[in-house]
Amino acid sequence: MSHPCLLEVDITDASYGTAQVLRCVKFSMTKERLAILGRNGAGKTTLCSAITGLHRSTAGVIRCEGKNIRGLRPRQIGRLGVGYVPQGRRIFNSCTVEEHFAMLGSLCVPEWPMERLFEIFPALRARRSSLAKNLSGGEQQMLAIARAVSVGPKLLIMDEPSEGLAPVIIDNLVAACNTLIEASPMGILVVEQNLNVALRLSERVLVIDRGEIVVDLATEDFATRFDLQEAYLGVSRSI
Amino acid sequence: MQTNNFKPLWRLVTLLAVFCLVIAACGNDDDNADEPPLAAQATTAATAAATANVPDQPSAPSEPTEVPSEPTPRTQEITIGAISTLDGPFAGLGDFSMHGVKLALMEYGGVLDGSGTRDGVSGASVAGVPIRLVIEGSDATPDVAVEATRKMVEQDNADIIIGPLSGDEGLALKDYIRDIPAVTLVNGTSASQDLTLRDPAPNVFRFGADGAMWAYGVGTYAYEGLGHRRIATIAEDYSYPYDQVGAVLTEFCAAGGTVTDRIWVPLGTQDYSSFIAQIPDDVDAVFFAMGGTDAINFVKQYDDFTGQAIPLIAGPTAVDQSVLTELGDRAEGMISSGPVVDDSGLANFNAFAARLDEVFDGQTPNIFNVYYYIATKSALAALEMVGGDISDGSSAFQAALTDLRWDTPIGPVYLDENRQAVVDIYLREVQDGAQVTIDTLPQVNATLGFERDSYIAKGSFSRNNPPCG
Amino acid sequence: MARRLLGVAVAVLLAYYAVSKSVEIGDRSLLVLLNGLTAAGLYFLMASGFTLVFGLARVTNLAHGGIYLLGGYGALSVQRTTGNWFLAVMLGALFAAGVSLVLYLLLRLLKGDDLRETMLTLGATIVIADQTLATWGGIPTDLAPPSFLTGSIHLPGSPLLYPKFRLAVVALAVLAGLLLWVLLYKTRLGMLIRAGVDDADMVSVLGIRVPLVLASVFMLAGALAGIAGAAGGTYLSLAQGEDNRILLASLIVVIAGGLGSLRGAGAAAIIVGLVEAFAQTHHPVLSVLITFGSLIAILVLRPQGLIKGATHVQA
Amino acid sequence: MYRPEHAVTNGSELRERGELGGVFSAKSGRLLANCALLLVIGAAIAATPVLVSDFVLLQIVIKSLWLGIAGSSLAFLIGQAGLISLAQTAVFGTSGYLMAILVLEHDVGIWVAVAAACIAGPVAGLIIGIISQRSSGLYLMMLTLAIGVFVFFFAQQYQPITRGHTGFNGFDAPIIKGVNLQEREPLFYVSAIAAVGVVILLRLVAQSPAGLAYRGLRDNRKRLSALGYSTAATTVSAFAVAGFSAGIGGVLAVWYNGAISPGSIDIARIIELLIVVTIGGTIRLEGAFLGALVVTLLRNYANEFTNRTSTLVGAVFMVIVLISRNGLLGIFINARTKAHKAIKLFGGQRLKAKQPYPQTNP
Repeated sequence: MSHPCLLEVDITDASYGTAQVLRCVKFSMTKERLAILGRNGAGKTTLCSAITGLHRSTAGVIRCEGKNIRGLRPRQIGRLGVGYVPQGRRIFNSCTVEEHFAMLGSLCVPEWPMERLFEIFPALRARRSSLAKNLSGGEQQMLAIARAVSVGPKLLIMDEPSEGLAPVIIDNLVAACNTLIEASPMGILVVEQNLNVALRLSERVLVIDRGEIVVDLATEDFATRFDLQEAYLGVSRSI
Repeated sequence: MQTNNFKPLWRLVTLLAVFCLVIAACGNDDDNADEPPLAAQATTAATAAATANVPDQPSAPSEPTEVPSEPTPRTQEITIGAISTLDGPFAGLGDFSMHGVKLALMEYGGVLDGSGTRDGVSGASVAGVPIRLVIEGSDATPDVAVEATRKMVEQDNADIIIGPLSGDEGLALKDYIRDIPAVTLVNGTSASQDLTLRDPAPNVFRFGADGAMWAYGVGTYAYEGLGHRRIATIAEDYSYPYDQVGAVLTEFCAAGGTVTDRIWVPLGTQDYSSFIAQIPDDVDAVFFAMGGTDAINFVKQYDDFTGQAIPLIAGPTAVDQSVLTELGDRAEGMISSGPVVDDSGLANFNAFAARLDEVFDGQTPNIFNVYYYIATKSALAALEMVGGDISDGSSAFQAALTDLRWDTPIGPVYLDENRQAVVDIYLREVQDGAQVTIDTLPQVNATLGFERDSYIAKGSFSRNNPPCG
Repeated sequence: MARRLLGVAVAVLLAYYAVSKSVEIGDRSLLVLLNGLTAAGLYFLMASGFTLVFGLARVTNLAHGGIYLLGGYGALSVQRTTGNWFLAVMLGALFAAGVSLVLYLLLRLLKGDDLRETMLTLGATIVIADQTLATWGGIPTDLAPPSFLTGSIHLPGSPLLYPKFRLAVVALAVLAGLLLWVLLYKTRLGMLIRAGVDDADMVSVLGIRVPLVLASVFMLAGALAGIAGAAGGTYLSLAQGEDNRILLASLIVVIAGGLGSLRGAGAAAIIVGLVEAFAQTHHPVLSVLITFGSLIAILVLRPQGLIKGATHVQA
Repeated sequence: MYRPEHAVTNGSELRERGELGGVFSAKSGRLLANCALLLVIGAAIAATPVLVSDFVLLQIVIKSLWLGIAGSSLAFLIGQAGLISLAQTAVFGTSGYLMAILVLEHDVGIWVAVAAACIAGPVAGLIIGIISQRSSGLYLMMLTLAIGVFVFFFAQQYQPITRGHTGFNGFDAPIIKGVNLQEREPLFYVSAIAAVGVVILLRLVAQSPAGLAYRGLRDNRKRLSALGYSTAATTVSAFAVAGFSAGIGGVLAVWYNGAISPGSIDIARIIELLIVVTIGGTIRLEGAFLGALVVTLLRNYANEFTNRTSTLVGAVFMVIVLISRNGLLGIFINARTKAHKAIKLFGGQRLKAKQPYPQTNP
């Protein structure tokens, strides 16, 4: 039933006005855990927006389970099973935690009821009737992930989940994500600047630089390729 | 397609201009010759195709419209331009006024072109000269009124302008029309005193009353007939209500009454409640003057807030027949003075009412249709007197207008030295939704019976003028 | 700190001024208060819809005044045929909602270009105003209130009268406010609306049909404006030019309250209504200047309005 | 925030390219082209009174010119600085009123009054800018609307200065050395020269470093302040510059109308100015003149086809907004770009000849 290839991307161009951000981004993934690394401005967020349909002037092919989704509306892509945890969380500030799930109505899948998500992210349960804008950064990130998972995606795209979080919180978050992934068979696409987080969440690593994919390696191989890390991410090995 | 053409066109024009420059530079002897002829020469010299681009062949469409003082082609047709407020807050009144214009023309053989307000009348003629009607609308602002009139005068060659509707439009048109002596303005319902009272223009005629004249008699009646001693006034804050309040207070105070408060409501107010709250309890009556259309708001709210515990005396247009139906019972018993009553019994009035009802499907007489009718009819009658000949720059026609006396549907009328009508004004009361005569005040003039010089010397009515009590 | 002190000082002075002026006119100050609240009620009906549409769709709907007029005139036509005020208001609101929906469908063609959307609503205002003139004529007219709201009651402890219908307008506004609160905070649609105001893109990524939410908000705003039109057409009147007046008034309220904020709209409606009534009573000739002047003052001091909207309105 | 599409279509990019290249010949070519263009405009101006009837000259051409001048101030604010201001009629009215008051109430010499009015424009712009420096986008639009309406009500209510609803009538345009500006041709020449002057001036400003800051304001406020510019000061100065042309428009309007009243600056005029600019397109200043011409033509001639002029105007306006991002000018430029592409497809040769775009780039 399900297509062997969860996501195939072959983007030849994505631009804002006259500024071309993505040039040649080609990769595919199955139900695996893939991380995409890149510097600031490398085109990571644009790539996420292009896949989820939020960025509309994109040329090329994007397939989800063999079906071309380029040009579809974000809503249609969402319903085809692409979940999105955006950069900066973008939770609904004026809604409570519970309302984030209640508003989805029948879109919530039975295997991910709110209570089950609360088991994975217990911090949210304690704050279930707080307004989202009053949550801490880590809690907000959890909420963003839980929100995306609650509609039962086949592919979960996470854009910089660790951004702006303290290391302890990041550890918690990574642990929770791993629990989540073990509990459910879905593909994960993590887009990160933080090498450490990417390595801990992924099986395979791509590096994007100036709008092009420049590295495609298994995570354990990439973890030891300090030259590549230095060249494309500018990270010192002390991390 | 057009863009393909455009580029070369621009280029050609540029080329031409450069060419002109070169020629001008070469042949620069002594006189700096005008550029257009040179351009034209260059055009013919340079290329045949270029002529298409610079259409300045001197003969082509450059015939400027004549300033209508030229006596040449006017005998064939006389054009009447009617202007009223067809847009904006007074748009409904504009419809009424056009009814009046068209009725008058129909008496001279005209036939309606259609039922719309802007549909004209064709086939009318005076002394064998066909009359053409053009209609323009304004939105009650002077700027637009002048533009609309200018279009009728210059583009449509209008000889006679009927209108406008509101006071400040009238003042602006007076300034405009004064410079074109061959064109005659016969005022519609513009009620500003200074259209004729101060600095009159020789080609502006008013066969109706001004705002102060409309309110004549009511001040005296309030003091003597009704026994009021103290009144308050509430009115909209611009010149037309100033005139009405001024006229009423001039009489009322002369008779010995006092005014406690003069409440001026900014134009554009719809909720009068806070203004009504300022009316003191201890006055005998309240005089209210609303320019055109806000009477309904005021009367209804006054009714709601006070149950009309203190009686209202109305300004002329506030309880005009045009809004009387909408006012309904609330206007019952209200005293006012004004130009139009429904029971005057004048044969002309009844005939006018009957025709209005027949032609415009149930319409009844009101200030606007009556006044525009009178203005148009006056113009046509004067035209008839000069045999439809205005080829002398309208001077005979304007003389005939000045001397015109006739029995209008609302009584006899003639003009004073400023070409302002002396008219009958009615003291009236609303009964069963109609204006019923209490008294007829004959021959009211522009100075309300006062001596002219001293009346003018008192200055225009304003928020505080006349002083009183 | 100094600024706050200054603010307090100004507020105290203003309050002293208002109180002393009110003492001067005695029991009529209650009248002024009620007049202000009535105006506030009408403004709130207009402003709440306006602000919701702005918050969610980021459209400055300049046709809101036109829709008010259409709602009122629609109700008038219904009342003239059926004689029933309530039916008239309901159908008038429905009509206004329908027009609002059509407007939304037109706006969709522009795909979220702020300025062009605003311009389109501006064009719509012109067309609507002219069409009401063509259909209902230019002579002002009004609806008759239902019989049990006709007439006036005595204000407690004073000989002054107050029209029943005006009190009903205040009640109507309160009711509308309550219903809006229930809708926004107790229903799924309300959650979606709030979420959409926060971040419409994220709502659509979750698989929700945002256009449906938008359409319902447009219809809701249209219906509120239609009800306001019917109410205003009953205690004030329906005439050419009313659309611009009411639009300006509700714009003041919406801006002063903070675009996109329902609570702000409520608070600002009361403030604007009271300031207006007070200014009209004590400084009639300059009252409009005072109303607009205080709006400008508010915006200079707090560019985001009294209550910062739920959204990032900088854009 | 509203961002007009200044993509490849508008020539600004080409201009920048030219500047970057810094080729002397390109610059001198531009200079020549500019002179040529000015000459053409001069010729067109000289020829217009001969070509059109007196009526059209006054009521269409001159009206469009002053309306366009006033509109160009708004086009400048929107197109260059991304500031949507509805207070330009307030500036316009301030200048017009000031001139009328000085001449008719205080017997000040006409030229002193004109000078005062011309100064009043930027000053009024400055004040509006200071009031609204902290706002942007739709908020700015609302705030400036409040200011515009405030000034209208001030004119209507504050009688000691403004004579209330009636305003000032009977203003006579000045006479220079026997040339009476009340007459059409002189008034036309003055208006046309003023229009050209205003456009050149605004363009010079737009191409100066200040213009760069304005575009920064339009495109990216944050980056502008990161570059060390003050957004507030930039906003204020943009308003002041725009105030200059709005003020000139006000002066000419009073000469044209011979009068000024609250009706000249009421909400209908505020809307009309916005319509003018939107119909024309803010992508270039000249759009305002195009828009003014279209609106003036519609207002004068539409009633020959329909009883419902306003509906027609509104509908035309809506259609233009719907089909084009940049008004009529946008439609035109789009069509031209498409035509170019088509030409490119069929033969690159012809396109090459057109490369320097001298005419579109003065």
